[in-house]
Amino acid sequence: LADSYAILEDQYKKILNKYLQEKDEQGLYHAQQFSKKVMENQISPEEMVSLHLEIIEDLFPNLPAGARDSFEFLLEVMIGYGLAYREHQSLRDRQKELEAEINVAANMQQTLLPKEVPYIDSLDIGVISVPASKMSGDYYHFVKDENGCLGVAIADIIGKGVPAALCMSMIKYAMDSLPEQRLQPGALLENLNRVVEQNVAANMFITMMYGSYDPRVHHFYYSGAGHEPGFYYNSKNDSFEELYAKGLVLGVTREANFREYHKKVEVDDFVVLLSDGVTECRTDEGFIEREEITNLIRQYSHMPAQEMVNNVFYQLEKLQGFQLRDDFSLIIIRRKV
Amino acid sequence: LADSYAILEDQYKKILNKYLQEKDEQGLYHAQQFSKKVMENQISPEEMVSLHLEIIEDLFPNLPAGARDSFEFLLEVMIGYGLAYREHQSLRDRQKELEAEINVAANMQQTLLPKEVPYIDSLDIGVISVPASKMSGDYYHFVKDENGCLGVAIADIIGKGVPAALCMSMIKYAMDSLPEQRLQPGALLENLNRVVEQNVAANMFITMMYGSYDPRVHHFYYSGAGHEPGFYYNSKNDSFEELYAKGLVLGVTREANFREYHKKVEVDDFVVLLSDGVTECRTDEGFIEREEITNLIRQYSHMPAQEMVNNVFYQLEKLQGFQLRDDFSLIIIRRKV
Amino acid sequence: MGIQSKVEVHTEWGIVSARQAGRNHAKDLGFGSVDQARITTAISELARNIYLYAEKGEIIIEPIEEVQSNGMKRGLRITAKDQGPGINNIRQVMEDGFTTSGGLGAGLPGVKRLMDEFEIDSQSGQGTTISAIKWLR
Amino acid sequence: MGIQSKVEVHTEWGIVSARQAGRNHAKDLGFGSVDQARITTAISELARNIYLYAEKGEIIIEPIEEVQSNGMKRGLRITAKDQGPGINNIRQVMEDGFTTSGGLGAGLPGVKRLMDEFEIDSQSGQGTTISAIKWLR
Amino acid sequence: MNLDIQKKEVDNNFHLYLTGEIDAYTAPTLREALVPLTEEEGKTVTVDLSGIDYIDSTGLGIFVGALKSSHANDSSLKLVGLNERVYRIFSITGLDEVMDIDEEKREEAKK
Ligand SMILES: [Mn+2]
Ligand SMILES: [Mn+2]
Ligand SMILES: [Mn+2]
Ligand SMILES: [Mn+2]
Repeated sequence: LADSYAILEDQYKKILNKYLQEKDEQGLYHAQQFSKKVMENQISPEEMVSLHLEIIEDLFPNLPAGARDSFEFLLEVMIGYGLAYREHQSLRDRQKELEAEINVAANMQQTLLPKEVPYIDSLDIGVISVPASKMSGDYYHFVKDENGCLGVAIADIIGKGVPAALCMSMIKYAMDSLPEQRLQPGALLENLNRVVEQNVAANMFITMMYGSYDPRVHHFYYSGAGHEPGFYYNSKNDSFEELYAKGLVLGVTREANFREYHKKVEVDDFVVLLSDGVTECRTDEGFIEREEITNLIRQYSHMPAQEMVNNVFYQLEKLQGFQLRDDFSLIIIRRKV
Repeated sequence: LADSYAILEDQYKKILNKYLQEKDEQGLYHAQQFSKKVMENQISPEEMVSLHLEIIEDLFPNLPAGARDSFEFLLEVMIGYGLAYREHQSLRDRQKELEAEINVAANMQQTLLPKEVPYIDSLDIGVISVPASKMSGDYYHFVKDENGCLGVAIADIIGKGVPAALCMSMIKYAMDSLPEQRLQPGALLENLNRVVEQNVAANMFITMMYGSYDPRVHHFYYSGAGHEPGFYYNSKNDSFEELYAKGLVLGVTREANFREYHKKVEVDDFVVLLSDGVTECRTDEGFIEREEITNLIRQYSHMPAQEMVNNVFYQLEKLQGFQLRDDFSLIIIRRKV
Repeated sequence: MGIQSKVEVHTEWGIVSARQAGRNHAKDLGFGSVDQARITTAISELARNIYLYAEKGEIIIEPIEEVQSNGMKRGLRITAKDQGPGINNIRQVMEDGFTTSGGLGAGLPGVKRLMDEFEIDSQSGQGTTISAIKWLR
Repeated sequence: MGIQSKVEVHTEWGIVSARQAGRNHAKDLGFGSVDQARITTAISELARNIYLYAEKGEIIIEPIEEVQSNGMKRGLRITAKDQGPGINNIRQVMEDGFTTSGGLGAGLPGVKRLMDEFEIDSQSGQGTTISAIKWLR
Repeated sequence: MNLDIQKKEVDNNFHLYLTGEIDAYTAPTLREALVPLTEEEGKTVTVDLSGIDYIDSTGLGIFVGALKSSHANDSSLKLVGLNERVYRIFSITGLDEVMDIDEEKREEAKK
């Protein structure tokens, strides 16, 4: 590096001299290009000032002594900028490392989500879940039990990013370790609530909706823990109604009870489960109305469920200028026959 | 801000003038203090150079014209440093945001570790676990069963930082959901291995040592899954021996068997469990030898277990210039009577 | 108001001419020497991007005015246009600290910082238009 | 070799005296003006820390030599000692970008950057000793 | 630290020669070079580690991933030339029992 400093000094002398003779824009262009070069060589700003001073002392032997001294003074001030400059280099390296780390973690998190949607003859299922930043605090889960019933969960951890992601992994493992026999939605939430209550900090909580679809009789049983209401689409009337299940969010009290609701699903009707990232979509003009969401869903209701959720997501992402403010999850379960 | 620029200009003029008259160290000290002030006011380095130039043009009206022009040239070079400087400010803000997020997550993670060391009459237990960065990929766990036996686990997730932390939380919940009856170390690891194998990516694994101390007979039973060997300290001979339990790391194969080892613990002897962050401590002179670790432990062996681990950590942290390269966990269990 | 300058950029000489035109306008409008250097650096970066990635294009420099409640605001607008390959991922290009070319702080985020307003329009395969304004204080 | 200087720091004057002593030694040893300014700034920061957080302490400045395969390496060692409250969490204090006092890049990480070698020993309630070396190139 | 990777194809089988350190920074490069080779059915991938003096757990993870991939794709993975320090890590982690390590040298010794 000492070597390259001498080379840079020499180059600077040449371009500065040329500029002093010709005083043209080309000279200043060289100065700017030189600036990039010294920075690539990690020369600090105070070194740059010192280099400049050495050269002009050479070029102007009768520089007033005070002017010369004034640059000692300036050099002292520039040391501070030099520190900021070097801190910048190290911060930038650290930031790159951190981003790489979070990318790895985000990939790991993807493996916590179901790899595929379970196949059930009479149902058409679509799901999309997109984090606002790299890591997600939304979670969803499907399970098909020995009776052919479909269990479906959608959950939203308060906040987003790394802390929400950490908590999300807890929900996943807690669900994995639930007793084998299929639980009713209400009992399942009661069980989960105990795990969450024991394991999260006082200011954390999780909202969740759990449903169980019995394709033998086409009944949908569901319970909610403070989760954003979903929708039920009635195809005969082409109308939406709210799918709301009252219940306390998980993690607040040790014991909580969750009422079980129930809905008979007709052919061509569908159930919509979502996280508040879908409904609390904020545009420049303010929050979007829930009615706008249902209009959007209706617009794509002739499509297969997966295409429906993809299209709704794309439209809502675009509305927000491709910058999600919250994790976004949307599930549609349609009765085909 | 325009206002404060004028004030700063005025101050700079004053301290520079004073320096040119008295040319003493105090003046340069003022220059350094001034440097902090301009940076607090977000003045860029090129503005600083320009400010300096304006003032000396004022002070030295017969500065050679070329010298003056040369500073136009320098200014052009300094613009590049100005950009780096401002990028630094924005990067620092973003980094602070990210760090804040990770701090929250790190606090959450702390709640996954045991809140206190279990109290057992005849034992003196010390434990320290410090992440290399904010989040840890090391995990430890204590449990006291109905017979008064102490179960102790120490685990290291491959890698460190956020991804390791995410995986660490899995181990915690997996251990929480193990069947109630106390398992033998080997059987426990076999159980855990199945959970890990199902839930981690192909290139992830976890090393673990699990031990069970029976204070009624002072036997220590232990099994290992590819974990860094610990030590057994024999106080009569003042000697250390390795506490190694051969076994495959968790998460590589679906089925794995773990041999159970056993050690009779005498009065004043102690068991040392650690993660490789303790032994793979890397200094400027290369890796530390395991013997240096035992020497260090011996040096503090007259102290209570908690003070021992604290002191060993402090010394090893210092050796590495207070920059841990890996998560560091150290547990000492001493038989008192 | 004022007369706009248009400079074709397809050689390094074009970069220098664009800088020169920008500096002249900036001086005429009454920008101080630091701001002159900033505007010129911004032009330089934009022109260099054209030269390196689009082969040719143009830089337009024009004094502008905006009526405000308390009088008239004056400034300089720089527009860089090309028919080059365009930018695939604008979000990424505008991210701090990740320019591959140039030193710390360079690239388009640097241009944005040097100026007061910044707008970019580009689609892969359809060329790029960047416009930036510096207001006189 | 050389004579060491010891400066008591318990007023702002002490900071200036320590700087002066450091600058003299640095000049005598043949450090260039940038390195002189860096060494002085490092001393200044260390002395200011003593003044602000420990009320009093001392700065020792001593020329040092180290025999190397290809001759003698010369340098300057700065040691700052105090019996103040000590540093609770050294790792945190040594972290970049998070000094609460001072501007960007300041604080102990700044001192570490200004010098070639850096060592710190401090425990809560037991005072602090910091030693840093700059080698002549 | 850097990792240098040389690839050779001999008799339709792959040989990788590694020099340097395998850690969190160099591991991704190794994964890109190694894992695709293990995805080719029936081939043997021999990794020569004689130029490696340090490997950390992230590096080990790459070999674990490659091992799983070779099981899934019916290829085989062999490690040769491990120095003592590197071998110790494979041994402590129990990986020496599930991986084919230094087979060539042992066979040479038999002759
Ligand atoms: Mn959330
Ligand atoms: Mn949400
Ligand atoms: Mn680890
Ligand atoms: Mn480790």
